[in-house]
Amino acid sequence: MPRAEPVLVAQGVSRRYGHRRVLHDVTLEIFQGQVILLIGPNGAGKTTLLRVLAGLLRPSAGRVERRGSVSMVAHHSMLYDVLTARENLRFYGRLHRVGASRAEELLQQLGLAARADERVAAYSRGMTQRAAIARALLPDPDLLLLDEPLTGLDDASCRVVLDVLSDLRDRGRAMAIASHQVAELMELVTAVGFLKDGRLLALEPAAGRGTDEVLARYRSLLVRG
Amino acid sequence: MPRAEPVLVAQGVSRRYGHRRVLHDVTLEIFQGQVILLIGPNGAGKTTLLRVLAGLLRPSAGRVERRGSVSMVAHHSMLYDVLTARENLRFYGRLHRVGASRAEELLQQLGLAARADERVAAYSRGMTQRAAIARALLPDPDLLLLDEPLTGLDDASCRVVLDVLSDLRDRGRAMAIASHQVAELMELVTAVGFLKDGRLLALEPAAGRGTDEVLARYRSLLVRG
Amino acid sequence: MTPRDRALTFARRGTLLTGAMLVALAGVYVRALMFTPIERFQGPAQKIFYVHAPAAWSALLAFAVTGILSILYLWLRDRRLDVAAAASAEVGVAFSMVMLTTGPIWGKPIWGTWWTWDARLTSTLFIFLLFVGYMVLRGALTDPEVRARYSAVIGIMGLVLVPFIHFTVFLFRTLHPDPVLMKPEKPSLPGDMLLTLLVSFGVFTLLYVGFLTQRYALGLLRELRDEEMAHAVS
Amino acid sequence: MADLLRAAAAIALKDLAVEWRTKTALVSSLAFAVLVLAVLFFARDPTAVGAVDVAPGALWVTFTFAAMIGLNRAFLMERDNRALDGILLAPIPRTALFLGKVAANLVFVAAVEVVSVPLFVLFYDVPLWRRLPELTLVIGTATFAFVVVGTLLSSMVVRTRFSELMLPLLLLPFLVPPVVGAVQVTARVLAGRPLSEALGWLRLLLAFDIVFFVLSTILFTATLDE
Amino acid sequence: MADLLRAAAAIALKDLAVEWRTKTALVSSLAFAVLVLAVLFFARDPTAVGAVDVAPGALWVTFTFAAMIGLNRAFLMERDNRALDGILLAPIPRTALFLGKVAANLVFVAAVEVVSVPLFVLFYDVPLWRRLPELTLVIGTATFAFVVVGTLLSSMVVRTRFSELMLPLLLLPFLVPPVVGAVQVTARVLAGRPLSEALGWLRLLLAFDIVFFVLSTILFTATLDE
Ligand code: HEM
Ligand SMILES: Nc1ncnc2c1ncn2[C@@H]1O[C@H](COP(=O)(O)OP(=O)(O)OP(=O)(O)O)[C@@H](O)[C@H]1O
Ligand SMILES: Nc1ncnc2c1ncn2[C@@H]1O[C@H](COP(=O)(O)OP(=O)(O)OP(=O)(O)O)[C@@H](O)[C@H]1O
Ligand SMILES: [Mg+2]
Ligand SMILES: [Mg+2]
Repeated sequence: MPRAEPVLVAQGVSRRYGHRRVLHDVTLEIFQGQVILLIGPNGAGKTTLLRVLAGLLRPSAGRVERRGSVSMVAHHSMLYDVLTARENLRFYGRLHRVGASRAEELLQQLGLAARADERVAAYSRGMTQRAAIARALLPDPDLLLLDEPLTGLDDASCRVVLDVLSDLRDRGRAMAIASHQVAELMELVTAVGFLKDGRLLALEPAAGRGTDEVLARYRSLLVRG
Repeated sequence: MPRAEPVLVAQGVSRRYGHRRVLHDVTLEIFQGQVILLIGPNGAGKTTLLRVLAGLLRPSAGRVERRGSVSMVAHHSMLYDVLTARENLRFYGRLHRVGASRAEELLQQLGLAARADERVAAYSRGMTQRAAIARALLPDPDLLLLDEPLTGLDDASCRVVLDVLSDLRDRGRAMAIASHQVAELMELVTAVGFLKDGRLLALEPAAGRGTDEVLARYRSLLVRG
Repeated sequence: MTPRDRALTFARRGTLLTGAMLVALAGVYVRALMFTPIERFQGPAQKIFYVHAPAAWSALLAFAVTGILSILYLWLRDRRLDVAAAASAEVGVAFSMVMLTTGPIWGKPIWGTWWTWDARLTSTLFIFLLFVGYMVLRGALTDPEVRARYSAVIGIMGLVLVPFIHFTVFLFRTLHPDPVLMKPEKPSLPGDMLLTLLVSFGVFTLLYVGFLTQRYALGLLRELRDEEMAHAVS
Repeated sequence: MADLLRAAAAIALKDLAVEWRTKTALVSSLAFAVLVLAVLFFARDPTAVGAVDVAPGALWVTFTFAAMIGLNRAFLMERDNRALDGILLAPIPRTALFLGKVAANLVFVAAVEVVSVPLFVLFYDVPLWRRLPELTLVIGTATFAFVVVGTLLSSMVVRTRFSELMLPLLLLPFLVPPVVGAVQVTARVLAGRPLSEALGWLRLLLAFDIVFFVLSTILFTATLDE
Repeated sequence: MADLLRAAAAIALKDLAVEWRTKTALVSSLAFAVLVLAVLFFARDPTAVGAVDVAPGALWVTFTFAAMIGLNRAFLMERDNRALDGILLAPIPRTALFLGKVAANLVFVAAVEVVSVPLFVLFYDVPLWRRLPELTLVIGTATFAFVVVGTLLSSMVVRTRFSELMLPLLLLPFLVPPVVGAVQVTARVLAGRPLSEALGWLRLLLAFDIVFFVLSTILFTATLDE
């Protein structure tokens, strides 16, 4: 994998909500073709970190430098309920200056084409999640941030999404994924970041490590850290 | 397990949304101490079925008979964002006529006690999910319906929730769970229902079947049905 | 005879009746213009009276029917009752529009103003608007079952509201002519004017029935189409 | 019955707690009240009409529209995380939900009124204080009327886009009797005439209250399950 | 520049699409206008006040109400599924978002105004037509004023925890001047007096427009990130 350029550099990032410190001096770089899996207990700060990296949340301290286009799949779909999936993608397509064909392509890929003209409000949870992912893929971003991307997806859709993402990775795009579904994602990731109480305890290459190994490491860090 | 009484009987239940038929003549009984796992692709009708069983959605045809108290964990938390977890549980506790001690007990069990006086809006996704589960457990219901209960939970919380649920089961409570995370739930379930395009293709005992076996069966049903 | 055929026969009868009544209406007007004396004080303007009053009457009738059908719906929960109620409401709104346009057209020469806030005018205006709201709400709801229940509730509320509004604005002073027919003593209209009016009333009532049947049949056909699509989809 | 009231109270208290946390609706209603008062005050051509003459109208337009801004709040909060489902699943009579909402809305609207009355005196300096009991009576009956109907309608309207626009659309026709009545009574009261003069109007108000309270309570259950 | 406008247009169109999805916006705002006009008409003591005297007030209460609703709508729409995040992540100047929102809001309020003015003539029969140009001028400037300010403020607070609490509070001091100005001018115009009499107010309105449009456009970019 070409380790050429960092697409994102975060320096000593902290974030506080009121008096609670949610992120604690987090420093990391994300390189082209790299896929970082962020794992950590509930409330560790994964979502917050991703939102800071995306630039949606201003860090209380430290700086984040983005070198390229960033896109995100979050807990919320970022879609307009009363519009159809197609209309939603067309709209975001316009903002990202990509042609309507791109939207169609993604609707196809994620198996929404047949239902593309229904209001997103009428979608099932998994369908909504797929639409949200399609939205994020529109601009073919240099850096893609995913917050529990597999939520609500059935096996087939999981497969599709994983394939799409690994294709992205092989095309040198970078990703950071926060998730509790380690097993499903291992095939994809190149590095694992362990987050706890807002601290990035470790960021280690995943090369050749199996799920169990990673989880063991995770537990040991939890008890120690 | 005492197979004594059915807690719920559904007869030829169908449900339409506009001109889309989402549930198709579904018939099932749920007995005390039984835990039914509902699996099926996105849009199969799991959520709709659970909502119909709960009585939140009126079936377009067929009838549902509930013999006992019903509680539900849904895609939405059913909590008031601006109230704290404790306030939320106290409120629902009043509606269900259970004492405040019950709420405290559950907050403890689900590891929210330390943060119980924060607004739910400030919770992370996994914490919210735990609070939602606590809410559903308040009345210690005869039938508990769970829609993707493990969403967003970290390993530790998963463990806790599974333990709580199997305890419920052993106390003769019934459950119906819709989820894509079959592996995690197998230890809990006593029967598996396969749902596709609104049809309940099969409802089979899980006795001694492993995850792979169930998934294999699932796939074969998908291609056939 | 399938439900579809039944709906279609409904539609056919409705069309026939409507057609017949439109012809009759033309007849009424020929009579009104040619063979009915010009009203002494109001002059030719008064001729509009033969549409206006009956139209108003049909409108109010239609809304009353909607209210009653709504009650029946909540009681029996039969989809067709909802369809019928909606149909009646739409027809009522249409007639109200006739009333609300002929009224002012008449008012301008007679009262010298398009509109005046008197009891009858205002109450009808509000009832009209309430049913506009009724239709807007229907348009805004996607789930047919919910739509049926909600609009039934509005229909019933409306039925109960009418007397209140009427009594309210009645306590304001009134310009609008009092009933010439619906009153205890014998009608205060010269014979042939009265006859023309009576005929016109009859025609409009039947016209309402005609529209209603058509609109109702249309609604049924929509329902059926949804049914069929439901089967097609699943 | 006791259960009914206990549940209703629980719901009403919860509503007020939520509102108190955010004060959303309260503040926007008050802001709007001030706005309307200002508009109506400056709208009148002082050479043509005295302040006292437009006062009753101003008061009631302010009340009704300010209230309307807030009435959706009651069920919007239930829609957010589908909390309504949680309530429907609870073993309580559904009437309790309606009564609870009505109670909370009454408190809410009352609060708005209590705050805007002084403002009103400020703008129009009318001799309110001397006739306060009578006024409270009028305001009470009329408020009750439109809160009851408003609560019922908002429970349906929150299901639609545009609920903010749809509520006034459906509610305003129902406001005519209470508001017109209230204005008439208020006008007489402010003009220092005896309440007996407005007896007809008062009767209308009371009748409206009773009829629509009963009707709404019955119809509400029909609006609930999907 | 072209990009800016293209993005702004995209956003405005999306907003309007969302509104038209129910295809009821116009009907309801129309009926809504009638109702306000009627209610205001009856909310007056007929013996004391003539219809024409309440006319300007009625007109502006309607408009303000519509505007309030429109403004809330505009950014709540973005908050539903945090769609705003999606827009902020897109490579567009934030000014585009502001302009888009302003445009959409203007259309919304304008729609209500366009439908309510004729009704207004019908019901109050005030001699509007002769003074139409003047009125359009007033209505235009005033509407622009509070739509611009309103959009800025609502965007400013949409991300903060107290958004709903702050919006109306902030809105108020900014809305009162233009509305009061507009009402004054309208009253004079309807009273058949020459526009020159209201020149002071008109100047105020125009100054308000220019200052706040520029100011808002600059400030906006600072408002959005949490
Ligand atoms: C401006 C709008 C007007 C409206 C909304 C209106 C409304 C109505 C309504 C609701 C009725 C009752 C029909 C019934 O009870 O059977 C009616 C009847 C009538 N209207 Fe009007 N009207 C308007 C203008 C006028 C004008 C300008 C005149 C003539 C000066 C007029 C003369 C009558 C007469 C004579 C009747 C028949 C009364 C009866 O048979 O009950 N209306 N109108
Ligand atoms: N808006 C907020 N206000 C206050 N505290 C917040 C807010 N959002 C998050 N927090 C707190 O920040 C901490 C981290 O939250 P975050 O959502 O980043 O956790 P997470 O790692 O994503 O957890 P999960 O796995 O459950 O999604 C939590 O303790 C949470 O309570
Ligand atoms: N409110 C609605 N209006 C119209 N169609 C709906 C509505 N809710 C659900 N549907 C449709 O009903 C079908 C079943 O939806 P449901 O949410 O029950 O699926 P599900 O099995 O829960 O899927 P998932 O695994 O993604 O949660 C889907 O096709 C969905 O589009
Ligand atoms: Mg998270
Ligand atoms: Mg589901």
